[in-house]
Amino acid sequence: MKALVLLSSLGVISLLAELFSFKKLLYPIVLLGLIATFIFNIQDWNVANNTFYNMLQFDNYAIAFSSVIILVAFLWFLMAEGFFKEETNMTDHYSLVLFALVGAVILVSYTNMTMLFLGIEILSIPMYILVGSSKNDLSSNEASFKYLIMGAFATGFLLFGIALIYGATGSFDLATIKTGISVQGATPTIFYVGMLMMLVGLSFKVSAVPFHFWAPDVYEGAPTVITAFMATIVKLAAFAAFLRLFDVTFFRVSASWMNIVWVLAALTMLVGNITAVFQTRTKRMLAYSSVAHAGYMLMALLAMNMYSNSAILFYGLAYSIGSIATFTIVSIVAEARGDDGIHAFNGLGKSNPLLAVVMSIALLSLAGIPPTAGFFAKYVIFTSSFLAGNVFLVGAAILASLIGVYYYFRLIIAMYFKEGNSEKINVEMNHKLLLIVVAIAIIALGIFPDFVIRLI
Amino acid sequence: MITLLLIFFPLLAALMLLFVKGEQVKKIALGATIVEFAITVMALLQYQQGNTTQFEVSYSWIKSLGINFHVGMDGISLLMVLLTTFLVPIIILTSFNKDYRNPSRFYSLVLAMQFALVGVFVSLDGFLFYIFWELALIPIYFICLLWGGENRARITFKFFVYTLTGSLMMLGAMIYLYLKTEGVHSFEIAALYKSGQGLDLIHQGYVFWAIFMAFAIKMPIFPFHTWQPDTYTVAPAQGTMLLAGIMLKMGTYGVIRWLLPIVPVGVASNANIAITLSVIGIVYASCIAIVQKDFKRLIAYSSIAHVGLISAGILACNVQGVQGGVIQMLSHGVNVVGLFFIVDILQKRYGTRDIASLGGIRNLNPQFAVLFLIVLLGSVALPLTNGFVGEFLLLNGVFQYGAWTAAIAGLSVILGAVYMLRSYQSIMLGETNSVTVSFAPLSSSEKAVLIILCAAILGFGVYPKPLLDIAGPSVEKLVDGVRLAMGK
Amino acid sequence: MIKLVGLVPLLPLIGFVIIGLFGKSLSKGIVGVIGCGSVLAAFAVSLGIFFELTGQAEKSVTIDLFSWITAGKLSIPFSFLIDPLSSLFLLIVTGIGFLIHVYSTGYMSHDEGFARFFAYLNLFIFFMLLLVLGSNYLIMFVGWEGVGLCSYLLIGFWFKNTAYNNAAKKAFIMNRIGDLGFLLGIILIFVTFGSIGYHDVFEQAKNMATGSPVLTSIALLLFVGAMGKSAQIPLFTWLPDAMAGPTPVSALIHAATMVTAGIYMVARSNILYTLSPVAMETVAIVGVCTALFAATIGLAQNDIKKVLAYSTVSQLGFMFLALGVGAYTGAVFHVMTHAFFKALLFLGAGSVIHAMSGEQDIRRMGGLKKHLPITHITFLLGTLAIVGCPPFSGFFSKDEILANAFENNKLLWFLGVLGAAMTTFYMFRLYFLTFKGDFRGTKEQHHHLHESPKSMTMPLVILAVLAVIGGLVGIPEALGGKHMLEGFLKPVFEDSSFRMVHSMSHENEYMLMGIAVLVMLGSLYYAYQVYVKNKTLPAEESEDLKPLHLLVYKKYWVDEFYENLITKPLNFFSDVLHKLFDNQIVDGFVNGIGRFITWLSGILRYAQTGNMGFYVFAMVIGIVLILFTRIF
Amino acid sequence: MNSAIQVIPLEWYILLSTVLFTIGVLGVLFRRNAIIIFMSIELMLNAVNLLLVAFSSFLSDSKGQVFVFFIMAVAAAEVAVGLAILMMVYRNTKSSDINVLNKLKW
Amino acid sequence: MITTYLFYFLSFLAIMFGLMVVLSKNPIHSVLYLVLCFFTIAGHYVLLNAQFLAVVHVIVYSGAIMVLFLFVIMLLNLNKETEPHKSLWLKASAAVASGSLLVVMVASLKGASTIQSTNTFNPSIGLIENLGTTLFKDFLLPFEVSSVLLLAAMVGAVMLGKKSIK
Repeated sequence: MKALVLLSSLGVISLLAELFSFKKLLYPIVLLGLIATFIFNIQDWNVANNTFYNMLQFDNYAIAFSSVIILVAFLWFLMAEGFFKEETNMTDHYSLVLFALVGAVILVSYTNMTMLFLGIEILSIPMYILVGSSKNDLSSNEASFKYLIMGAFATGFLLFGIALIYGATGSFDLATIKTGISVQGATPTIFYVGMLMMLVGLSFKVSAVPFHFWAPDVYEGAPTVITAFMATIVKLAAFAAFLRLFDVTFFRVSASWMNIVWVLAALTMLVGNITAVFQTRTKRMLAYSSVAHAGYMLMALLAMNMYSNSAILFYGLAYSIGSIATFTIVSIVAEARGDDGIHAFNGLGKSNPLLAVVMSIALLSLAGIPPTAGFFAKYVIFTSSFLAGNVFLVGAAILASLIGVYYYFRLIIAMYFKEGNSEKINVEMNHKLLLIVVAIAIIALGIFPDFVIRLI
Repeated sequence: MITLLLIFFPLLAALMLLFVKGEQVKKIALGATIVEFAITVMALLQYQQGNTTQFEVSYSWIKSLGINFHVGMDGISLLMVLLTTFLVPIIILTSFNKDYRNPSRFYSLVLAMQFALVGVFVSLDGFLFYIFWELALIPIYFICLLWGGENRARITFKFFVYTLTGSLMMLGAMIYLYLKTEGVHSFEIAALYKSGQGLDLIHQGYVFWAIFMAFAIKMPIFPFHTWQPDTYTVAPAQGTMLLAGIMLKMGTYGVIRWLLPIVPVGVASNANIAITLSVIGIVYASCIAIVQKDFKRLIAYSSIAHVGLISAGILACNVQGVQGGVIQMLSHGVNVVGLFFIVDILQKRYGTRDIASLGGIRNLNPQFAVLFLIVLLGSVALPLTNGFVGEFLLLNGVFQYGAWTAAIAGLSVILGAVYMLRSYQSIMLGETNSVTVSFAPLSSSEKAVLIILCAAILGFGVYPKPLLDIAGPSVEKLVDGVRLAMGK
Repeated sequence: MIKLVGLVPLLPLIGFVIIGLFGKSLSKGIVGVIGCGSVLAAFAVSLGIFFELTGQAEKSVTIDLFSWITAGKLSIPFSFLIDPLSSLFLLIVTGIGFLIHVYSTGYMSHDEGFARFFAYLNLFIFFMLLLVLGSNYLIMFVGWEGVGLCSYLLIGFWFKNTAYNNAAKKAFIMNRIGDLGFLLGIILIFVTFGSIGYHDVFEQAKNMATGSPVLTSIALLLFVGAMGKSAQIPLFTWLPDAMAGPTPVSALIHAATMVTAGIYMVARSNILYTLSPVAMETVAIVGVCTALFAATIGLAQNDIKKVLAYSTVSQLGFMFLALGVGAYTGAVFHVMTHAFFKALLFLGAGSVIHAMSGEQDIRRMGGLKKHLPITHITFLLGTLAIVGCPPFSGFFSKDEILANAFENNKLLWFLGVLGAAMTTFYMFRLYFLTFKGDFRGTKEQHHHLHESPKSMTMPLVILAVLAVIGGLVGIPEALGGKHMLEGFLKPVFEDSSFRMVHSMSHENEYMLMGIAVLVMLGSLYYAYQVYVKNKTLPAEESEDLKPLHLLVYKKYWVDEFYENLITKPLNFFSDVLHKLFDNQIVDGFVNGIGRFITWLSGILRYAQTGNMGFYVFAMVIGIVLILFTRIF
Repeated sequence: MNSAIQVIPLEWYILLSTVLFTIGVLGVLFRRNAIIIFMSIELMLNAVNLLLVAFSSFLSDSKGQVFVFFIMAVAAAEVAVGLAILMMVYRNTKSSDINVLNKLKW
Repeated sequence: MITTYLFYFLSFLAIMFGLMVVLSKNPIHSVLYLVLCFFTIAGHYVLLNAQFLAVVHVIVYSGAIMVLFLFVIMLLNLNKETEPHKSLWLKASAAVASGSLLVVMVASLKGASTIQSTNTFNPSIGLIENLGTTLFKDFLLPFEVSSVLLLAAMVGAVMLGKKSIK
C-alpha cells in the first residue's frame, strides 16, 4: 500500500514540477523516490495485517512482485533517461510512467475484480499514450492506435467476463468467489463462460497466441524505451494478475481452463519463436521473442504447484533484466547506426566490446543457456511443468527454446562474426553502468538464484 | 578442497588473463595450466587407492530446490581430470607458433573451457553437472566462432543447436528424476540413482533415451554426428583439439556416471539399439574416413569411429568394457590431439590439408615422420601403444555383449589401418611434389608437444597399470552396482 | 640363464633404441656392430637358456615381469614362458636373425638408410621374440602386431617408391584382417576360460569334450590370424608383394621367422586344435590348398624373389598341412629346416641380385655359376634341401609331413606329393635359368658381375651347412634315428599326443619315402630336359601365353579379383555413404529441420498482416474456439 | 410498476446483452472507420453495463451498479485518450481508415 | 404486463439501433443511432429499478461521450460517407465470425436459470442512497484509485492533443 501511495504521489509530484519548475531535479527525485518505494515496500514483508478495504492485499506475493517491478522500473529509468530529455512533454512522460507503475502495483495486489479492472486500465491507458508519444512518427501513431483499439476490445471481453462471474457468484471479491464456487457445488454455466472471457482478456494482456497480434506491431512502433517498459513491467504485472486470478481464485475449477491454457502456452511459445526466426529487425525480433516468453510463463501458470509463483517471479525478473539490456543496446545501436536491422550489429564485437559482451550475455540469458538467469528461469518452469505432468508441454518448450537459440544467435554471430561498421559508438556513462550492472545481475541470478526463488 | 582448487583455479586464471596484454598471454596461460596440472598431480598423490569418492566437498547451493554444490572424485573422475589438465597445457603449447587475434580473449576462453570441463568431471550433483555441461559449450562456441575457418558461423551454430538439443533432453530427464526423488527433492547423485532405479521398465527406457541423446550427440554417435566433421574442420586447431580431445569425453564420461547407474534396467533393455547404433557408426565412419580428401576431416570421422567403440563398450556394461572405455578416453584424447596437431603443422607449412596434394614429407623431415607415425600407430591401436589397451578391453567388453557385434566393431581395426596408412603414405611417403618443396623445421614447442604426446602414447601403452589401478576399483564398484540393479 | 630371459628381447630393443635415436650420428660400422652384436648377445643368452632347459627336469618356466593390463577378473601379466617350443624358436629367431644381420651389413652397405634398416631389423627381432616368448596370448599378439609393423616398415623401406609403399600397406592391412580374427579368438578364450595365459587355458581345455563348439570357434578364430600372418589362402597375396623390401628382409621376415608365427601359434595352441576336429580339418585343407595353389603360381614366375615367395607360401601350406593332420612336431621341424634353406635361398638370391645390380628377372640371368661360385654352390644346396633330396634337411621334415598326411588321409598325401613335385620343378627351373646356360643380361651387368663380399657369403655358407645337416635332429626311427626333436618337444605336445598314433609300419614309410624321392627325381629330370637340354626360356611379356599358362602366370588374377570385389566396392560404397547417405540423407535431415523452421517462419509471419481487422478477426476466432470448448 | 427483473427471466437480459455485445463485436470487425469502431466498443461496454445492472437487480445487490460507475469512468477516459490518439493519427495521415495503418507488419 | 411489453419494445429498439450504428454509412448517423441506443438502454435501467444509474448513463454517455464523438467527427470532417468499399468476403467473414460468436455465446450461456438470488428482492438498491453507501464504504479505494486513472487519461489526452512544438 505504501508503494501505491508513494508512486501516485511521485506521479503527482512530477506533474507539479511543470508548475513549480523543478524539472531538472525530477530525474533524481524519481530515482530516489523509486528507491524509497522499494524500501518501504519491502518493509511490509511478512506483515500479517495487510489487506486494505478487501480490495488490495499486500501479502508476500504482492510484495515480491511489486519489488521486482519497482526494481525493474528503476533499471528502466536508468535506461530511459533520454526519453525524458524532451522539454515539452517531460513531466507528462514521468507522470504517465509512474501512473502505469501504480497500475502495475495494483495488478499484483488486487483482491477484487474492480481493482483488477482498474489496475489494468491504469496500466493500459498510460501505455496507449506512451506508445504514441513520438507524435510525429507514423509508426508510433499506428502502434498506439492499434494498441488502443485492440486493448479496448479485449477489455470488453474482460468486463463481460467479470459481469458474468458477478452474476454467477454475486460478488466481485476474489475470496468470496473462491469460496462461492466451491460451496455451491454446481456452479452456474455462466460462471465458466465468464471465466473464459476473462481468460481471453488477460491472454490479450500477456500477448498469448492467438491474442498476440498486436504485440509485434506495437512493440516495433513504440519508442524503444516504451517497448522495453511494455516487455518487462507490463508483462510482469499482467502475469502476476493472471496468476492471482487463475491459480488462486479459479484453482478449484482449473479443469475447465487448463486445457485451453495448455494450448495457448504451446502455441505462444512455438508461434512466437518460429515467427521471430525470419525477422531482420531486432526490435521486431525481440517483440516476437517477448511473445514467446509469455508462452513459457503460461507454462508455469498452468502447473499450479509450489513452483509456479516463484517460477513466474523469477522468470519475469530474469526476462525483464535481460530485456532491459537488449533493448538498451538495441536503442543505442539503432540510434548510432540509424537502423535497427540485424546488420546494424555487424562488427559490434570489435567496435564496442562492452556492448557486444553484455548483449551476448543478455541474449544467452533470453535463450536460456547456463549460467545465466534465463537458464535458471527456464529450469524452474520446466520443473514445475514436469511436476504437473505436462511432459509434452515441456517437450514443446524445449523445441521452442531451440528455435529461440536460432534467432538470438543470429545477433551474436552478427556482432562477432560479420564484418561491419567499425566506428565506435559512444555510449553514455549511465548506460555503461546500467549494462554492467545488468550483466552482472544476469549472471549472479543464474548462479545464486536461491535468493529470489525462496521469496514466495 | 583440492577439488575446489581444481575447478576454480582455471576460472580465476581465465578472468585474470582478460586483463593481460601482449605477448605474455601465452606464457601466462601455459603457466596457469601447468600449475593446474601440478594440482592434479598433487591430487593423484593424495589419492587413496580404492573405490571411494574422495576429495569430496559439498555446499548447499540452491537450498529451496535441493541443489548442492557437491563435487568429488573417484578413480574415473580423477583420470578424466588428469586428461583435461594434461591436455590443456599441451593444447596451449601447440598454439605457441600461432598468433591469434585478441590472444587474451582466446586463452581466457580456453581456460574457461577447462574450468567447465573439470567441473563436469567432478560434479556429484545432477544440476551442477548440467550447468557445467552447458557451460562448456559457450567458450568452445566462441572459440570456434571467433577464430574458426570458412563458413564458421553456420557450422558452429549448427553444432551449438545440435548439442543444445541433446542437453535439453537430458535436462528434461534430470528434472523428471529429480521430481521422483523421495522426500525433499534433491539432485544428489545418490538420490538420482535411487529414483532412477525405482522407475519401471518403460520409464527407465524414456529416461535412458532422453539422457543418452545428450551424450550421443556430444560424442557423437551415428546418426547424430553430422555436426561433428564440419565443426572439427572449421574450428581453429586448438578448438578442434579441445573438442575432440576432451569435450567428446564428456559424453562418454556421462554415460558411465550419469546413465548406467541411473537407469540400469533401461540400459539393459535399450542398450541393444544404442550399441547397434554405435557399432554401425564405427563401420560407417571408418568407411567414410577412407574416402576423405581433407586430412582433418578424415581424423574427424575416425574420431566418430573410435568413440563408437567406446560407447559400445561402455554400454555393454561390464568391467572390461567400462574400464576399456575409461582408458580409451584417455588414449583417444592424447592421440587425437596429436593427430590434429599434425594437421595443424602441415596446414601451417603448406596451407592445405588435402591429402592428395601433399607427399614425400618423410624425405624432408624424418623426425617429424617418426613422431607422426607413432601418433598414428597409437590411433590404429597397435599393441604397446596406449590405443591398444583400451581397444582390447573395449572389444572384450563388447564381445561379452555379443560376439558378432564385437566382430563388426572390430572391423575398425582393419578399416582404421586402411585410412590411416593410406593418408600417411600419401602425405609422408613417396616423392616430394611442388607443394611440399621444403619443410620448415619443427620449432621447439612443436617438438616438445609431439615428444610429450609420443612419450605418453608409448609409456601408457607399455605400462598402463597406474591408470588401470586408479580406474579399476571405481569401475568395478560402479559396474557391480549397475549389474546388481539390472538383476544380472 | 632362464632368469635372464628378459634380456633376450631387451637386447635387440636396446639396439633399436640406440640406433633409432643416434643412428644418424654413428658410423655404419658402429651401427652394424650394435645391430649384429645385440642379436648375437640375444642368441648367446638363448643358447644358454636352451641348454639350461634341456638340462633340467622342469620343462616349462614362467617369468613374470610386471602386471600389464587388469580389468576386473581379466588380468594380463607381462610375462614370458620358457619351454622347449619357445626356446627352439628363440634359437631360430636369434640365430637366423644374427646371420641375416651380418649379411645385411654387406648387402645394405651402400644404402643411405643403413642405420634405419638396422633399427627396424632390431625392432623386428624384439617383437618376434616377444611373440614367441609371451606366456599368454596377448603378449603373443603384441609381438604379432609388432612384427607386422616392422614388416610394414621394412617392405616400404624405400619409401619413395609408391609401389613399395602400396605393398607395405597391403601387407599391413591383410595382416590386420587376420589379426582381428586372432584378437576375437583371444577374447573368446578369455570369455570361455577366464584367462588368457597358456597354462590356465590349456589346463582347462584339456578337460573339455572333443569337438565342443566353443573350442572350434576359438581354434578357427586363431587360425584366421594364422592365415593372415602365414599367408594362407585367402590372405596370401601380400607375401609375394612383400618382396618389395630389401632381400635380407625377405629372408628374415618373409621366409624364416615372421611368416612362421602362424605355425608357432597353432602349435602352441595344439590342444585347442586337437580337441576340435573341424578346425584341424580346416587347417589341413587350407594348408594343402595353399601349398598346391602357390606352387602352381611359382611354376610360371620370372622374378627370382617372387618364385621364392610363392615357394614360401607353398611351404607354409605344407606346414599347415602338418598341423592339420596332427603332426605338430613335423610342422615345427619343417619350420626349422625351412628357416635354414629358405633364408639361404633368399640370401643367395640377394647375392645374385646384388651382383646383377638389382636385376631380379631370371630371363635376364643365366650362367652365373662361374661368376658367383660360393653363391652358386650354396644356392644349389638350398635347392636340394627344399626339394627334399635325401639326406638334406628338407627331406626329413617333408617326409615326416607326408607320412603323417598319408596316415590321416590318402588324398591329402597325394596332393602333398603333387605339391612337392611342383616344388622341385620350379626350384630347379629357377636354379637352371639362373646359374646354368649363357648370360642373358646386358653388357653392363655382365661387366659388373662379381662375387659378394665376405659379410654376405659367410652367412650363406653357415646357412648352407645348416640346410644340409639340419635334418639330422629329426631322423625318423625308420631310418635308424631317434628323432631328437620329437623328444625335445614332447612336453609341449604331450596333451595332444593321444591324437598322434604312430601305427605306420616301417615298410610303408620306406615306400612313401621312395615314392617321394622318385617323384622328386622325375620332376628334376623334366626340368633339366626343358631348361638345360632344350634351353627353353620363359616367355617375354609381349608374347601370347596359352590360357593355362596365362592363368598361372597372372597368379589366377587373385589380386585383380580382390581389387574388384573388395577394394573397389569398398571405395564405391564409402563414397556413396559419404556423398549420398551422410551428406544428403543424414545431414540433409538435420539441415532440413532448420530449413523447415525457416520456411515455416516465412509462412507464419504473413499472419502478421499489419491489418487490424485481421487481428481482431483472429481474436474473435480464438474466442469462438475457446467458448466452443464450453459447449461440449 | 414492478421491476422488470421480476417479470422477465434473467436469461432474456443475458441474451439481450449478448446480442448487443455481439453487435459491438460485429462493428469492430465490420467497419474500417476508426470512429465507428470506437462507438462499437462503447456499445460492447454498454452491453456489459446492462448485464451488470440486470444481475444487480436480480441479486438485489448494489455492487453491480457501482461497478457500472467505474466502467463509465473508464469508458470516458478511454474515449478521451482514444479520440486524442485518433486526432493525432489523423493529423499525420488525414484518414480515419484503420487500413491505412498497416505499415507495421511481418 | 406493461413492463413485459416495454422490455420487448426497448430490447427491439436497442438491437435495431445497435445494428444501425454498425451498418449506417454516415458516421454522423451512427453517432445518432448510438445515442438512441443508449436511450433505450437507459430505459432498461429504469425498468430494472436503477433510476439513478439511468440518469447518470444519459448524462455521461449521451451527454458527454457522444458529444465528444460528434465533436471529433465534425472537427476532422469525417461526416462524409468516405468509407471505402470492403470486399465481399471480408464482410462475409466478419459476419460469420460475429455470428458464430453469438451462437457460441448464447449456446454456452444456457442454464443461467440455475442462479439463485440469496437476497430477498429489494427494489430500492438502485437508489442513490444505497449506491452511495456502497460506493463510499466498500468501494472507496477503487473510487480513489480511479482518480489516478482519470488524471492519467487527462494528462495523456492533453499531451497527445496539443500541437508539438517543432
